[in-house]
Amino acid sequence: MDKKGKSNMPIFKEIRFHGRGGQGTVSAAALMALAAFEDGFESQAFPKFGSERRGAPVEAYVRISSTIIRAHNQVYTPDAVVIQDVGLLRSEPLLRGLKRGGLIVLNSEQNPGGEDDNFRWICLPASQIGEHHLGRPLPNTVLLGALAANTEWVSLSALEQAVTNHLASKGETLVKANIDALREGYGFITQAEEVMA
Amino acid sequence: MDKRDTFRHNVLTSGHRACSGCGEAMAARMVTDLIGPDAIYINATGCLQVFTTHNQQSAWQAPWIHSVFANAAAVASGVEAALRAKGKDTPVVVQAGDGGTFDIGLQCLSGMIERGHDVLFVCYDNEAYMNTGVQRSSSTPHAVRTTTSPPGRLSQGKHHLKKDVISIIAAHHMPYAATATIAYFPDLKAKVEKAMRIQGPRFLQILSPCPLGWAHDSALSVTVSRLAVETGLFPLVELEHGELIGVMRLAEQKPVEEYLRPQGRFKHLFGTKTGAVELRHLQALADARIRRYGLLDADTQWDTARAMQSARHGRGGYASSMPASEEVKNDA
Amino acid sequence: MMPKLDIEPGSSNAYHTGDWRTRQPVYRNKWPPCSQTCPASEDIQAWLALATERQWQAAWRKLTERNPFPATMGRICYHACESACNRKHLDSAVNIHAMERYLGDMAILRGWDHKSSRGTPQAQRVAIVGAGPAGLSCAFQLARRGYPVTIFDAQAAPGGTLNSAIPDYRLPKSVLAKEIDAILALGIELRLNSRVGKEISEDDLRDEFDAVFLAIGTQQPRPYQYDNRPNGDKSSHSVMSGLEFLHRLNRGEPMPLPKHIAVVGGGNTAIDVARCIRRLGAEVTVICAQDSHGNHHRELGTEMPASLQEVIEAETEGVQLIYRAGVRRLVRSGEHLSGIEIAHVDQVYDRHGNFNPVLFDGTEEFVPAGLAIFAIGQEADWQGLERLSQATESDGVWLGGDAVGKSKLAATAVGSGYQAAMSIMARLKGEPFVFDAHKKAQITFRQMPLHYYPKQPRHEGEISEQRLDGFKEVVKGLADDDAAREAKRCLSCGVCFRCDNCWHFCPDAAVIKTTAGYEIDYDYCKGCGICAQECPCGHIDMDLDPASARTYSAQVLDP
Amino acid sequence: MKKLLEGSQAVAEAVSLCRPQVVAAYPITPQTHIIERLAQQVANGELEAEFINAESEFGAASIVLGAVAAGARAFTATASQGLLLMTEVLYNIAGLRLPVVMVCANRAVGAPINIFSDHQDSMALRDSGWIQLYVESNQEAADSMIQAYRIAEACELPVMVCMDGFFLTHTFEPVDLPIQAAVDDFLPPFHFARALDPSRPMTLGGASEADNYQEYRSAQQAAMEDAQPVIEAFDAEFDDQFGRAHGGLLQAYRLDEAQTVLLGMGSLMGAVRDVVDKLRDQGQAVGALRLRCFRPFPAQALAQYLSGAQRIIVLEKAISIGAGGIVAAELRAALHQAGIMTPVESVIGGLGGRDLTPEVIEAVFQETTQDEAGATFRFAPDHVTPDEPVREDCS
Repeated sequence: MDKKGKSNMPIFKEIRFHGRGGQGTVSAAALMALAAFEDGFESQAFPKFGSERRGAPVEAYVRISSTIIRAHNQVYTPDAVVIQDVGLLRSEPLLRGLKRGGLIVLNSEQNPGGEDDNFRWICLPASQIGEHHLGRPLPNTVLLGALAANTEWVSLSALEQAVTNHLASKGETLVKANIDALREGYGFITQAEEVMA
Repeated sequence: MDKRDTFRHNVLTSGHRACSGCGEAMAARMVTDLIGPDAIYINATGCLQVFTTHNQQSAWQAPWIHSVFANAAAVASGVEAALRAKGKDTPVVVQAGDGGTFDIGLQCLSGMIERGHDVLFVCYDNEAYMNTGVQRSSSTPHAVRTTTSPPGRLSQGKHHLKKDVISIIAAHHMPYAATATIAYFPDLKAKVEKAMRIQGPRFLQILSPCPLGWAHDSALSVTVSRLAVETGLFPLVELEHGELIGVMRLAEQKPVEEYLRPQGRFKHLFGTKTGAVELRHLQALADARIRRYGLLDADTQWDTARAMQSARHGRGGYASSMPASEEVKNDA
Repeated sequence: MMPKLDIEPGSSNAYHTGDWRTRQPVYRNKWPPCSQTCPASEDIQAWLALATERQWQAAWRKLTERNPFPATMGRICYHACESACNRKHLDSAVNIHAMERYLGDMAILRGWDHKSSRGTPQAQRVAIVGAGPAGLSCAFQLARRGYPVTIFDAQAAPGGTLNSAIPDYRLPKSVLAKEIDAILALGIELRLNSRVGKEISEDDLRDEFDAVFLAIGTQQPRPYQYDNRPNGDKSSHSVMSGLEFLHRLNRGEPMPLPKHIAVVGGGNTAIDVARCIRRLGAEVTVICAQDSHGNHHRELGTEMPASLQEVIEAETEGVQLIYRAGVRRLVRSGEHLSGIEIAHVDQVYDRHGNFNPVLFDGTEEFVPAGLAIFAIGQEADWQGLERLSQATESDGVWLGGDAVGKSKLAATAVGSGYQAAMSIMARLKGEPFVFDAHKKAQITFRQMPLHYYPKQPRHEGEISEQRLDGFKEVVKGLADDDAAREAKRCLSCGVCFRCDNCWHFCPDAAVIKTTAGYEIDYDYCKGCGICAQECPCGHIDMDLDPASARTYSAQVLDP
Repeated sequence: MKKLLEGSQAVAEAVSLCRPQVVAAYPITPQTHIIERLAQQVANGELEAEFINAESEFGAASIVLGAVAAGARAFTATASQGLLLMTEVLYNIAGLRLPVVMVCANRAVGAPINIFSDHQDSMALRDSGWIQLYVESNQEAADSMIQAYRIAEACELPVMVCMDGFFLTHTFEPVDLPIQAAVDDFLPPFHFARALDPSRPMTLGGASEADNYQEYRSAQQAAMEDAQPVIEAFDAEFDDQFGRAHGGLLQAYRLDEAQTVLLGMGSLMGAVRDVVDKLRDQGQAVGALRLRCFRPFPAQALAQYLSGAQRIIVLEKAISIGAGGIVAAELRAALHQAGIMTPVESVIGGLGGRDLTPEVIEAVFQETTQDEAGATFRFAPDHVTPDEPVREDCS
């Protein structure tokens, strides 16, 4: 994808990631922002501020924009929500503020009753896929792939580059495994008729 | 009464936000339940304080106060003085992490002990600053990876040794100082109960594994703390007025590797030459502690095997309720 | 609104940390390895638990739910349960067979009976052919549930092989008789000296009874060959089968024996025969095609089938054993046997797993013997039952015991009788029958942190000093106090014994102790897994939390 | 080259480029990622420095005091409770005129304990004799580290770079880090004339009495005054060399013809700029003025910028309890002194991490009701968080 062509398109997107402490939620947000940056966009990623407790619900946010991002506020009305653990649905209002037509990328084999026509649901068994590639049921890169495939906000090659750079210090094996996971996630494209601009 | 509180008070109750498998939450629950709700608890800043008092909700069912990081022992001194002035004998208990004991809190602690305040100071030792995301403290053992003692080209983790705080405390010639860990509940119970019978300043250092900072499976908190003792790296000792009066003998000395392997904080030591040197160093440290406290040949019945053994309250094998017994149905 | 400066005690209870959970602990009883391996599917753990509290009669009742022969089996069973016992990974297995015998002996001594467990009388009649352990076990289960039962046996006394082929030093006849009497006292009709096809016809059986259980046992020695001469050579005094030897001995027939005797075979019968011979004062050599006991041989599948304990006893009593040896020929001088020529066995079993030893030429050795006893197995004798034996359960005919199936253990026969009884009952009631005792969740020592248990020596019954002096019982029963202590050695694998570990160790106070046991408070349980990890008996499982898609790993510090 | 970096990492990399010889710190949220990164650099051999894990913030501040007194370039960072525990030492560093540079990762002060961002901590140290620079972005945070050493060493005054905890420290955003050679060019090696040295044995920190103590303080005040043009000059020089300026003392945004000026410090000014753009699009004459340098307080420069304003709104994330807005109070004094009588509206918000969103800032602007009589400030309204999914369509 042509970087310049991409960056000339005026866009502003906000994404919210939900997960648990220890699931790589903040890393997922960082990778998304890194990829957008690779693609020539301005981007920003940050966690929900506070101390992270292992197993406790965690949130992280991403902004992608064709113009400079100056505000440092939290994200309140996201264009997409990525849910790394379907168990969170029982307690957290995960869809709060999500825009009409917004995308929900959910780590689950089945759609847990999201018949709401206001949103687009992408459900995929990301933990299983993650475990297959990484040996641990880490869903984050898989979900990123699915998010990318269903939005075209970032390119797959940029995500791969982001993974390569971000995880370089962890060794080539881990980079490769994550890229494989990412690619498999990228294969999950929505049944819906069109992708969001 | 809530059925949750039938067999114990639950001074530290549910709904707190400790990480899954938190050794400190477990230790604090054990200690505070042994002491009970008729006491005043002073908490230093740290995980325990943060996860038990989240946003207008408290997990404590006893009077409890937190001030700042460094001053818990001094606040306790004041509480104790006030109670004395008012003619009350309510026990006063400080709870602090290793940061609030070994490092930033040491000065106030030393003052409290020297002045002879009738306070039990409990240190939940998880060997680093976990609340802020795993930075090394002076309690962090040699060669451990933390975010401020990272392994790298020039480093194999923490360069310095774990501070021998029990000796420092005992050197105050105070009535009672002891080490314990969550793995040996009968031992912990005996030490808390003994401490509560003694007047004057008392000190308990309780090894409390942190699944996040030690990077072990959350289910292994008890197992890992048991191995810390069985390898000799964390001797369980009791000192009265500066004199060693008891140790938990090791029924069997385990190699330190058994303790180190399940913990990610030692992972960098395996598979490299420089790491191997540190592994030998850690083994030598364990051996030296065993020799120093006579952990293998102490003349005591109390050893790591006896202290493990579960009480057998009821009979086991109520398998007669198992579906295998078709007779139950057919005979009726 | 002004937030509070003082916060209510315990107000954190409003926050349900159970929502953090991806795995959940579940208290779940497991089926311990002793019961898993017990051919009679005894609930060993349950009756041992009752024994720890000296509830001896309750323990005996629990035991006899599955096996009405505790005094007998406690003596002669080769106790696979003990080989499987998880406790052997701590110190040594629980002495289950001694406990079983202790309860059985106590029942005989105190005259406990089974009458109290009689069920409502039923109309349908059941015939059982064979009064051995399988037949009696089946009769016992059916009679307890009110079914009229008639047992037919060709012999003059009940007990089958237990009566005819077990030497007295292992099982005194009086013990067996008492246990059989207790079973028959449930109102079972026993017709002795009644051979089907002779005293009663197959058709009569079918006509008079609603169900027939054939448990005829194996009363016929397996054919053996040597020098191209079949075993029908009964004229010879120098060769006989192990079964014949034991029958004659048990009938008290005088048998003049030579000084040296060779026993061919590696099973328990061979060892029984050898030990009897020692008691009769002769020297004996056992020629065994397989290897001695040992892990290596067990893995290779070439270990001898006899029980290790029996072999040790035999060696103690002076029995010689030669392993990996097969008979090449009998060496005679005239009609008298002077010995047998043996040779090295290379391969014991053929590629189909059948016993088919290959002997290596040039490795021959001579073993002096005036008598050769072949104890290489026995078979059922279906004569007179040709039609019934071809019938099926849908025809109202069941088969069981040693006559069918591979294992020839008495306990297997008892279990087979139990299963047949359950199957017969279900069919008579028109209900489906699934026997699933061995399909439950198992528990191995690896799931149990054994360091929570104190090491305690195993209690043994006393060994008789004059063991070779006649056929008196070698092993005595447990002393009373030892029995109670031995029961307490049971680890209660997979079944809670209220040690409080889960309650003490839960960092979230999410285990509630009640007078009945423990409950998980799922409102708060974060699913850390410590309770399961530290449960001494492996009673707690960590399941995937149903609300969570997949478990996640809390293993490694994340970047 | 531009990279997407977490604020803490950007600061750590920038500090590293300044070649500090001693780094001492004690962990406290949200400062930790800065020192963790520096620790890793030292462990990797990427930064040749002594990394000292102190036993408290008191110790950490004292270590860098000693290090600079001995002639080394030093760095520390802290926040909140840690900054207050350093207080005695920080006054001492300033009094000794030691050019220490530190980061305050701004965070609320207890009780009740709160780890989120406001300016209460560093504002409490406003009288300690430290230069205080409040940065808006991670880029500015990184650049300000390099400027801070230059300023500190030129003025012999300690510099505290204040960056909002979490809003900056934990946020990934694009940052252009200069190359080492360029930084070396801008920032010469540290030579401390008064360094403790046996070849030139001098006494530091001696006692003083009434006849000269006040002169120490007036000298510090003079140095602070003199630092203002220095800060401006180095920012300009930095702009020349690296192509980026951050306003020196003050950064104006669309102030031309502005009738209303929104004034504030730190990361919230990004959202303020967005609001200014939106209001300008709606035809409102609004501008923003960012107070980058709070100490020394640029009273004259402020008066110049604000002379034409008809409405001045100061947004600040700290409160002088018992008085009100600190920046607003000082601004009123400055304007009064300059003869400008425009009223200054003081709006306090964002305490303990409460989010001052564009919606909140716009609401503050739209509030036209008069403040209660005698009130010197008001609190900002809350951001209303939608609990239900919104029905605003995706673009």
